[in-house]
This record gives sequence, structure tokens and C-alpha cells, in this order.
Amino acid sequence: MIFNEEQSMLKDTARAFIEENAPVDNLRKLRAAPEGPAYDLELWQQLVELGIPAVALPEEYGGLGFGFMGLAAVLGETGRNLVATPLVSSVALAASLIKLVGTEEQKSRWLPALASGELTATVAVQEGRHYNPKSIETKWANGALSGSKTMVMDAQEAGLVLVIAKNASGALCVLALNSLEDVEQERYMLMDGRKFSDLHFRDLAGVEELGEGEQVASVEQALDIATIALAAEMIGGAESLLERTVYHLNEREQFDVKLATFQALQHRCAEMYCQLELARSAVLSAFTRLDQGRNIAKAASQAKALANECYQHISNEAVQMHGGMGITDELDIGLYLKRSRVCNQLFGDANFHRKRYALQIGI
Amino acid sequence: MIFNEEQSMLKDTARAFIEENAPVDNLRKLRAAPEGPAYDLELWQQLVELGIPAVALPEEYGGLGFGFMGLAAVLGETGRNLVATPLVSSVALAASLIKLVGTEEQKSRWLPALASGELTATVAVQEGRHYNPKSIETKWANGALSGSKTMVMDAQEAGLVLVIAKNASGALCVLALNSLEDVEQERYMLMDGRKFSDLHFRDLAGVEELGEGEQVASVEQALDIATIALAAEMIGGAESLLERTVYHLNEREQFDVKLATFQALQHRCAEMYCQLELARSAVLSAFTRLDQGRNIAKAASQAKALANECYQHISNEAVQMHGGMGITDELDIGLYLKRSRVCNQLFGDANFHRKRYALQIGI
Amino acid sequence: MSDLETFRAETRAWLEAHCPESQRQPILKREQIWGGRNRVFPSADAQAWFEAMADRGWTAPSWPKEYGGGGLSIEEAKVLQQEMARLKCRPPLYEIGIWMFGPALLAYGNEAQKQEHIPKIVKGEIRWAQGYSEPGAGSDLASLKTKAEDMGDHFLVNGTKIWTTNAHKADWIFCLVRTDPSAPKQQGISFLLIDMASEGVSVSPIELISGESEFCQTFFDNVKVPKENLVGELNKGWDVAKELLKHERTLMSSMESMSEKEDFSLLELAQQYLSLNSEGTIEDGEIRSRIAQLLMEMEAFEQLNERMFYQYKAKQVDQRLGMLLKHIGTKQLQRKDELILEVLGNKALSWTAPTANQQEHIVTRNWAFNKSHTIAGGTSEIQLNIIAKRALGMAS
Amino acid sequence: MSDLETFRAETRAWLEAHCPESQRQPILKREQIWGGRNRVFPSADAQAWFEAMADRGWTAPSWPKEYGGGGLSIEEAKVLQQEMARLKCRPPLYEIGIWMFGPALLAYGNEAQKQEHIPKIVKGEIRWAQGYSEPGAGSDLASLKTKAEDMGDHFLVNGTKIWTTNAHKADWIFCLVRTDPSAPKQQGISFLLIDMASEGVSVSPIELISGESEFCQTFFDNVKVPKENLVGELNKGWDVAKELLKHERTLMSSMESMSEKEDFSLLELAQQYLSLNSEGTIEDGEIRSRIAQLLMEMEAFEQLNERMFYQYKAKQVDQRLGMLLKHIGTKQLQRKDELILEVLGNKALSWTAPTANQQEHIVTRNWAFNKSHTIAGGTSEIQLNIIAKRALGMAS
Repeated sequence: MIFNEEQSMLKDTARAFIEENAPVDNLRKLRAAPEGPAYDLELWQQLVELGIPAVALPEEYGGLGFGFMGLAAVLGETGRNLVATPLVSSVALAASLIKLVGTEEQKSRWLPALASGELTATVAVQEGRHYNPKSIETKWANGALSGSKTMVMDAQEAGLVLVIAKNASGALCVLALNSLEDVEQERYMLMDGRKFSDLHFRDLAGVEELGEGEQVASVEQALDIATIALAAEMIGGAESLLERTVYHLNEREQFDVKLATFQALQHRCAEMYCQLELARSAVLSAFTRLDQGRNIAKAASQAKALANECYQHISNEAVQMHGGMGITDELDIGLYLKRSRVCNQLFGDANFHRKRYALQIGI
Repeated sequence: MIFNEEQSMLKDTARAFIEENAPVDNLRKLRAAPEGPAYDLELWQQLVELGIPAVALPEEYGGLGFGFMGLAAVLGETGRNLVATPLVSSVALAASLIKLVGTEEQKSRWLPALASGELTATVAVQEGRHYNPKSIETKWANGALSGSKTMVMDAQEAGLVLVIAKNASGALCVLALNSLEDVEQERYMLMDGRKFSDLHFRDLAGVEELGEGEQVASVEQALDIATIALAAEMIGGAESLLERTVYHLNEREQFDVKLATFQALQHRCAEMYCQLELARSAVLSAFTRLDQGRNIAKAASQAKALANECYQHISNEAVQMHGGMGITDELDIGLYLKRSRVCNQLFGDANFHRKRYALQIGI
Repeated sequence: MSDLETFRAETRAWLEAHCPESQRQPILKREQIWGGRNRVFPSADAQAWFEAMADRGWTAPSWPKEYGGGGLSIEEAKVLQQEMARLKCRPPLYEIGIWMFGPALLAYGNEAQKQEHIPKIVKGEIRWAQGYSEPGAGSDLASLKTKAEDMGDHFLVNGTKIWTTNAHKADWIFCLVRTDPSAPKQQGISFLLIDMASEGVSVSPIELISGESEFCQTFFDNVKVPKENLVGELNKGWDVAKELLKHERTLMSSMESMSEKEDFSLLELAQQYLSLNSEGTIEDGEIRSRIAQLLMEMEAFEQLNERMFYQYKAKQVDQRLGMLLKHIGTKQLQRKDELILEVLGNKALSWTAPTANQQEHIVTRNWAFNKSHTIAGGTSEIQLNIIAKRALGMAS
Repeated sequence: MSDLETFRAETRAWLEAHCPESQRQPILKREQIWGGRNRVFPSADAQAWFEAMADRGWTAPSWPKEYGGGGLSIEEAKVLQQEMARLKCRPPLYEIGIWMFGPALLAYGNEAQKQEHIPKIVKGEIRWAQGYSEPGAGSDLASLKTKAEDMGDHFLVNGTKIWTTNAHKADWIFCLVRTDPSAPKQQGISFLLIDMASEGVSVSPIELISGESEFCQTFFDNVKVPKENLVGELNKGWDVAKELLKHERTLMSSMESMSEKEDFSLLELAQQYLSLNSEGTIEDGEIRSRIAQLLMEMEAFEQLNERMFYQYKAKQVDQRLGMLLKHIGTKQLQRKDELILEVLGNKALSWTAPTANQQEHIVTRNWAFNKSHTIAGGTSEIQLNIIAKRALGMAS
């Protein structure tokens, strides 16, 4: 539920590094180049040198074994400054998927490379307008892969693309592509300034299968890990917004008094803080369960639903409380606002997770 | 959408009469006598003398022909002081049901008596925990009535009890009972201090049918009339609560300033007022449609759903803003709080009406 | 037939005769006709429709005929509005001069000013901008610092205005300026009309979170303004501003219906983007209820407006209700935008948008732009203060 | 095995041996054991369980052994709590002296006072009441008017206290009284212990909207109070009160779990009262989502408490989090009550209740009573002020 000493140090290191090297302006640069990379490759290399991709992986695969809680600490910091990285796509999701689903040979082949940062990977999950891994239609049958994926993160940068599909008997399985050469791709920028891809597979042959047989539970768990990783990033963003808003209200005077002295604004900020700490507690609890090897299906849905509502609410309030400047692109507030809406959709919106949580608790 | 001159005069008359003769303390007296009448019979006689039961009925049946908008004006006033009357059960519901469903002979027999106040009637609708006239199970077959009704208003006082049932072919029909002598009854007081009855019919024979044949649309319309009548009463209650709360905040000092000067409370009161006027507009619009002879199925659901949420929210806020005194029985605030929850359930809660509205607009 | 019914029949016939079929389609933003010296009509039909309406003064239906207005009574104007809605006629003119400035000038301007400016507004010949807010002042309008010094035969204006909507396209701007720096805040302010072509006026658009730049900063650097451009009395500009703000608030609350034609209905989008069950109802019970709830409240908002209209007609106006419109209307609009985003899922996230269609693209931009509605023209917080103090009489 | 694990094993064994089966059932309100001179045990089992716990000092597990407490470390106390929860042991003693007054007396009382009062609290021999609020003062506690005049050998107390919980059943009351009327508000207040049996003390219960009368008004009419009953320094009572309020806030936030045993779970009631489809899930999608949403937030509240516990253990306490508990906990409780009412439909409306079962009856009364939680012990508005100013550092 709290960071241990190692994890706290990692958090401090990450914060110091990001404050110094990755201001929010970095995102503006990435946004200004729609054809450019999805994240700052040089910055990522520096994070690799700090050992970040290895944090949560076990030592046997070249990891540092800090636990996922360590990764959560870093994600909170990238979220605070809207730093684009492949931490969710590659480190949280793809690495977990390989670890949970891959054969021993596959794990030895890919995990050390992911830990050392030589390789980044991504996972193609979503189909259709709303995230729902239960309704996947991409087919893996007779040695051929067919179907379409959307909202794939960091695909162009990835050396390995994992695709979640259904096999001939309708069970979830995972395919591994070392290249997207024969895959039809559309790459686009979303409102948060990040790049995503749609991938279309048409009877693609010569694809390697990750692991063997049915993988429903493992795939779901890997997706849950990515879900809480994203939630951790979102909490960082919401935290930063609340800090910026309180700072602004304490600075700005109107009608000859500080805006912060208006009780209506005080109460709304206090409510935001309550919401933030509740959501944060849920996220930290999910990571704790994960590191304890317990099931996180319910915890992931709880964490993501609360993080969604928290980030959405706080971003709306932040815009409003910054007044006219809040709706200009000059301030960073709008970047958080738009990032929160993209995060909402990635790995399921609040409605999806409320229903999934209800199912988990038996109602 | 607004009261005409006649209706405004009626409203002023009703307010003056009620302020003078029916303070909220009247309800306390009724509450103190669980076995006593459901409403103050003497007060009702005075309202009869003012012509209130005749307001909405057409002149051919001894009515005054002011339209239902006139009745709405009066209901707002009874709602303001929590006056218990058979206006909803008898004047809005039973009279409408007879008018819409009854044969010419039945209308001539009962409507003039209802208009003159000689007779009051009630309607037994609800079954089970949540109001839902679609799932009525009380059966009228082979000349016998069987089933159970709950939440019947003013049954002991009524000279005529109408029962909504399903006939052998499953269609809605209405039965008219001149007496409850052979009916098993349980009478009880709910949290609002009013008395309700459960009625159990076991193969009750010798019952008169109201009208002839299937009556689905007419029954639904009569229920919609009762629904908006109750909503009008609820708006009156919410209005009174908001006035009382603002008055209290303007009177009471804390930390050497008036409570009303706290901006957080100001904004919450302002939000309540917005909610109140929106709900009121919906209710008035429904009554206007009714008097224009237009369909009110959608309007009734809209009005009741908004009235429910409005009364519930304002009653909660009123308790909170009255502080410690708000939770004592000494103040009237708690009486409104409890009345609002009973009103919520009568003729359908907000969830029921949201779903019904959704259906009406085709989603 | 009553006079009003005759008027309705005639109006309907006239509209049917004069409004081309192409002008009865939902209007796209880029096809809106704004006033201006350099206006360009998007099509011959659009021009014909505009000119037919402007000739009758029906671009400003209830303004006096002597200044080119339609001269209609409030009831007739309502009938015209209803008939236009029935035929789905496009609004002939989008113009701040029509919505806000004109009514204020009619109330406070002198005869010469009205003769000079009002007819041009009706004919759409001049595009107006508003110069109220200043950088750093926020809701505290009266703290404005732009000053106009009396130089005998003219005022010399220096300062900066912000949120001047489309100032880069405007011909004239009406401004609040400080003419007596020693007077208390709300006094010492005057209402001045400035030709944007004057020397020393420059404009810089502000990029918004929606990617658009409808708002500008406008700089005045030793701008000479003739004295006859003062509206109302010297140092009494606040009165004119208040009159104008009344119209702005009414306008803001009707933004919803104005932009409706462009941003599609929540109901239709829900039917288009959500899974429906066999009876055509939305499968997901939660979002269905939330949509129904908002639509109910939006309908109640229309009913509130309708109630106010009937009150007005019956001369039984409840002044308090008008204070509610802006807050309720803008909040509903933003709730609607958020629900639409949710309904569209990842289809609502596009920015550069090769994967999104035009509808999805507009929806997204509107969502971002509409965040301004609870800030511009008096923040929601200011509205709530006003409601509490003036409508409810809470102590301050 | 670590010391803590040994302690856990021993505790578990001891509880299993000493907690009768009947004391492992959900407790009803009428079976709660409160302290008091005249207490009556509801059963022999209840008495045995109480006495076994009191003998070990486990009615106050972390208080010092020298005053009869359990002398446990914070970790051990947590283990005891966990093991009791595991076996579903009933709380042995409900007592304001345990929750609030004891900790404050341990911090501020002199040796004689601790010796006199603490052991009796642990043993449940004395029931305490709190005398803080006064009629008309609301959240402005420091405006209190009850005065204690120094008469040389004793104080003479006159005034009225309100919201004195169960004062009609209490043996002693701790009060804030004004000892220096000339000093500014928060100064000039002292903390005094008064025997309810003293001459001049009278009590009048207040009827609540729930029909219950747990709160009273307590009147002091020339009551003589010995000088040794002053806790802390003269005119420094505010410090003691603040210490005590800390415990009250923690207590209020845990009210939920305390009353849980009596008011049933939202989850179970939903399953019992709502239509389920064939897979056992709730048919109505809207209410299902709203229930899930609240349960998620309630779970997050537990997780927040857990986080604070681990912070405490690791000596990395974030002081701000404690300020959130009361507001969040009481608001969630009230939202839960409202949802339960909705789930039960007309079954939740009973008052005299021939048609309602006991469960429905309690649910309704709790709903009404629990409206007090956001008012008593520091209103939610005060909590939000504190959070804004102290946790977020907003200017005041």
C-alpha cells in the first residue's frame, strides 16, 4: 500500500530526472510532428539507462525485481508531466504478456532484451469503438491471422508486436510479429498528441504463436496489469492538475482577494483531493495485490473506473478554475484534459469497469 | 405554462386558506393518532366548500372547468405545508379514472358526487416493492377478483375503491368497490405520518366493472394524471424547503457572520434553485399538455423523475444546512425529508421514470 | 382568423417562397453568414436567402423599422422563429451586432449613432467585436486598465483587450475603456466604438484547446477615436455594458440550439453508436439512463424558456428565472458533450483524424471549444453568486 | 516465527477459548454493552465475554497497563482487531470513554485523575457523556457560554449543553466551560469533569427525525464542581478539546464499520430485493452500476485507511490523509443509505411498521439517524474548510 525504501528512491530519481529532462513542452514537440516518433527516443534511452524497463521484471530475466510497485512509482511521475514513453505498452503490457503466456524459450529470447531496453514491444488488443476484450474477432486459424486492431500504442517504434486473437475453437491466443512489413497500417495522432495505429491483418501467414494452447486467464491478467499501469499514470496527471490549480488560485487575485479564499472553490478543491486520494488508494492496493501474487481482476476494474472519473472530473475543474487561460493552448491544462479522455478509452471506460466490477462481486 | 387569472386567484385563495388553517402542525396531529383518519376531515370539508374537488372536472359533471392547471395550483400549496388531503387519490386519480374509463351511467353516478365532495374515492394500483403498472397480477376473471394491493392511499376514508386488475385475456381493467367490508385490510402509517393500506382480495364476487373492455391507454393516462398531480405537490414541498433554508441561513450567525454569506452554501442554494425551476417547468408543461388534450405519457415521466430528484436533493441539503436542529423532530424539515421519500415511491421512482422516458423517446 | 394567425400564414407562405431548398439543410460552421465589409457568400442561394431576409429587416425581426429592423411585436417574432424552425430555415445572419450590440445601442445610443450603425448591422455590412475583458482580470471586469484620454477633439486609447471574438475578422469593436482613473472601479468607465481600421489597432489570435482561434488579443497603441463614438454618458459606460450583458447571457443560454445544427443530437448519436437490442432500445442500462436523464433536463430547460416567454407575454415576468439561464444552459451543454464522447468511444478522440469521419471530428472539437461556455460571458461561479444573492436574497 | 506471529497465534487461541459462540454473531443495537454504574448485561455469555476482555485490558488494547489497559503496541492492537474480525467477535464494550475521552485524559490528565478515571473506563464501570455544543452555536464551538465561576474551593457551573449523547444514561460528563469571560473566544475555556449525580444537573432528551432520542440537552443550574476536576490548565481547555476531537473524527469515520453489523450490507440487500437475471446479476443496469460505483468507492475508503495504517507503521505518515476520513466516510454512509432505500422501494418507508420486517425497519431508522453524521462532530462543511486550508494550503 505504500512504497518501500527502494521504490521511494526510484520515485525520487524519476521525479528529479523528469523535472530536469522532460517538461510538458516535450509533448508539444511530439505533437508538432505528426509523422515523427510516438515518444522522445533519446529520452527513452536515458530512462533505459536508469534501468526503468527492468524495474518490475524478475532477476532471472535480467530484471531488477523491484516489483510492479516500483513501476507504479515511475508511472506516477511520467503521468505528472505527460511524458510519452512505452512504459505501458511495452514494459507493463507486452513484457507481462510474454512472461505469463510465453514458452520458456520465448521468455528467454525476449524478456532480457525488454529488460535491457534493446527491444520494445507493443500489444494490439482493441477492436471497435469501445474496449472489450471479450468480443475480439481477430481470428487465428489454419496458420493465418485475419482481422483489424485499433488504438495500438507505439506500434511503429516496437520491434515486436503481439496480437490478441481468437483461435479456431474460440479461445484467446496471442501471436507474435517481429515486423509489420506485411501488415496494412494507419497511423494517426489523437487529441492527446500521441500516435496510435490501426493494423489490418489479411490472412497473414508465418506468424509465431506466443505460448501454447488457451490463454484466457493469462491474457486477462496481462491486460489487468496494463490497466492499473495506465491508472497509475492517470493518478499522476490528476495530482499535477490539482497542484497546478491550487497554485493558480493562491496566486491569482480577483475583486482584490486571492481566488483561493473563495469558499466555493475551496470546497470543490477539497472534494477533488478526496477523490484523488481514494483513487490513488485503489491503484496502490491493486499494485500491492499484484506484487503479492493475488488476483487483480476486481482490483484492476476498481482502480481504472475510479482513476477515469477522478482524472476526468479534476481536468474539467482545472480548466474551469483557470478561467479564460484554461481554455487556451498556451497553458498545459488543456493537454491534461485531452490526455484524460484518451486514457478513459484505453483499456476500458468507467462504465465498462463498473460492469466488470459488478460481475466480480457477484451482482 | 403559467397560471391564468382564474388559476392564479385560486392559488392565492388556497395559500391564504392553508397558511391560516393548515400549518404543518396539523400533520403532527395526524401522525400522533395512528388509528385516526388519513387526513383532517374537517379541513377537507372546508376545502370542499371552497370548491377544490370540482376545479378540474368538466361543468357537465358539476365541475368548475378550471382545467387541471387549477388543480396544480392548489397542489403546490398543499405541498408547501405538507397538508394531507385526498386531492391526489380521489380528485386527480379516481375522478380521472372514472372520467376516462367509466360508462356514461357510471360517470353520471359518481363524478357529480366527487365534484361536490359528497364522495371521495381512491385507486388501488401498486403491487410489490416497486411501482410498476405493467406487472399487475391482481386478476379479474369469472366474476371474481383476486390479488393484493399495497400503498393504497386514503382507503378507509373512501366511499369508492377502484382496483386496477388484469382480466382473463391479460388486459388492464378497473373494478369498483363500494365497500371494503369483505376485503382483508392492513392499515399502517409510513414515515411521512400518512396512512396507507394493503388490500387482499380472495375471490371477491359481486364487484362492478368500471367501463367495458380493455382500458390500457385510459388507465395509463389516469395514472399519469395522478403522477403529475403528486409531482406538483412535491414541487411545493421542495420550494418551501428552499425558502426555509435560505431564511435560516440569513438569520443564523456563526463565527460572527451570517451563514448565508458563505459562498459554498450560496452556490449550493443557487444549484437547488436551478433544479427546482427546471422541475417546476417540467411539471407545468405536463399540466399544460394535459389541459390541451395532448398525450402526457412522456411528460409525466419527465416531470416525476425530475420532481423526485429535486425533492430528494433539496430535502437532504435542507437538513444539512439546518445543522443540528435539522435532525431534530422539533423542526419541520425532517417531515419534508420523510415525505419526499414516500413520494419517490408513489407512482414510480426516478429510475422507473427514466426508463419509461427512454422508451417514449425511442431509445 | 386572429391577426397573429394571419401573420403566421403569410409568414409561412413567404418563407416557403423565399427560402431556397439548400438553405433548409443543417448549416455547417463554414457556411454561416457573418456581417462584414468583406463578407463572401458561400453560394448564390445563401446570398439570395440572406438578402430576402435583410430586405424585410428580418435579420433583426423586432428592431424598429426606422433603422431597418423588422418592426415585429414579440409575438410575431416568436411566430417567425417557429415558422423558420418548422421549415428548418437557416439563420440568415450570425452577428454579434444583432445579438448584443444592437439592442444596447438602441437603448443608449444617440440618434446619429443609431442612424449610422443599426442599418448596417441589419444588412450585415459591418462585423462587430466586443472589447471587454483584459489579460489578468478574469471575472473582475471592472478592474479594466485600457485607458482613453481626452485630447480635446478625440480620445487617445491605449491598452489590451482579450477574448475579443473574431477580432481579426471584425470591422468595428465596442470597448469598455477607463476615462477617469481616479474614480472607484465601476465608475470612470466609458463605452467607446472603435473602427478596427484605425491606426494603432493590431490583433493577435489566441489558440484554444480546441485548436481553433476564434478569440483574439487586441492591442491599442495610441489609437485616436473621435469623440462622437462615445455611447451614453462619459464615465457611465458600465450602464451600457450591463444592458449588453443581459443580451449576452440570453445568447449564451441559447448557444445550444444555435450550435445544435452543427453538432448533431445526443439521441441520434446514441442510436448510431451504441448497441441496440431487438426493440431498438439501448442495451446498456446505465448509459441509457444517463442519456435519458440529461435529455429530460434539457427538455426542462426548453420548458423553462417557454414558461418565461408566456410570462413575458402575460406581463408577469419573474425576473429571477432569467438569472438561471446561462448557468443551466452551459452546464447542460458540457454534460451533453461529455456523454457524446462516451457514446463515441475511441471514435471521439481524433485530432488530425484520418480515421474519424467529419461528424466525429466536429464533435470532438466542439467538446473542447464548449469548455469556454462556462467561463466566457460571466463564469458559472459568477452566475451562481448572482442567483444566490439576487434571486434568493442571500446575505452578502 | 516473528514475535508478532507468535502474538497472533496466542491471541487467536485465546479468543477461540474465551469468546462464546453467541458473542460471534452480528450484534444488535440493544445487545451492545455500554459502560455505566447501572449497566445490565443482556446475557451470561455477554457478561463472560466482556469480563474476559476487560480483565486483559483489551477493552482498551493500546492503553498503558498501569491504568488497566492492554498495553499492546500498535501492531499488536491491529493483530487483535484482525483476529477479532476473523472470528466475528463482538466488540466487548461501546463507550465514549474508550473512544475519545480516555486518550485525551491520558494525554492531559494529572496522575490522580488518570488513576481515578481510566481503570473505571476500561472496566466499563462508568459511562461518559460529552458536553461541548450549546444551543445556537452550531459549528462555532468556541462561542460557548456555559460558565464556571471560581468560588474558591469549587467552580459554580451554569449553562446548557446540547447534543450530549445519551446524557440521560451517563454517570459523568466532560465539559468545555468558560472560565474567563473577558478573554477572546478560544481562550478562557476550561475542560471540566462533572458527576451527573451532582445537584443542579438535569437532562432532557431531544427527539430526532429517526424517532430516537440518543441526544439530550443537559442543564446546569448552580452546580458545584470540585476544583480537582479541572483537566489541564485553567483557560487552556481548548487544547484538551482539540486532542479529543482528533479521536472523535477518527471514530466518526469508522462509524460505518461499527454500525455495519446492524444495518446489513448493500450488496446483500440488493441481491435480496432486486430482480436478478439467470446468471444472478442485477437485471436493472442503472441501479447495478450505481451500486457497483458506490461499493468501489467504499472499498477505496477501506484501502485509504489501510494505506494510512502502513504509513503509520513505516513512520511515513501523510498528515493530510487523516483530514479526509470523516467527510468521505460519512458521505459514503449516507449515499449507501439512500441507495438502500431505493433498493427496498416501498418496503423502506415503514415507521410504525406492521408490514415491514425488522431488517426493513432498522434500515429506515438508520437512514434517518445517519443524516446526523455529516453534522455531528464537525460538519462536512467544516471538514472541507480544513482540507482546503490545511491539506491543500489554500489561502484563507
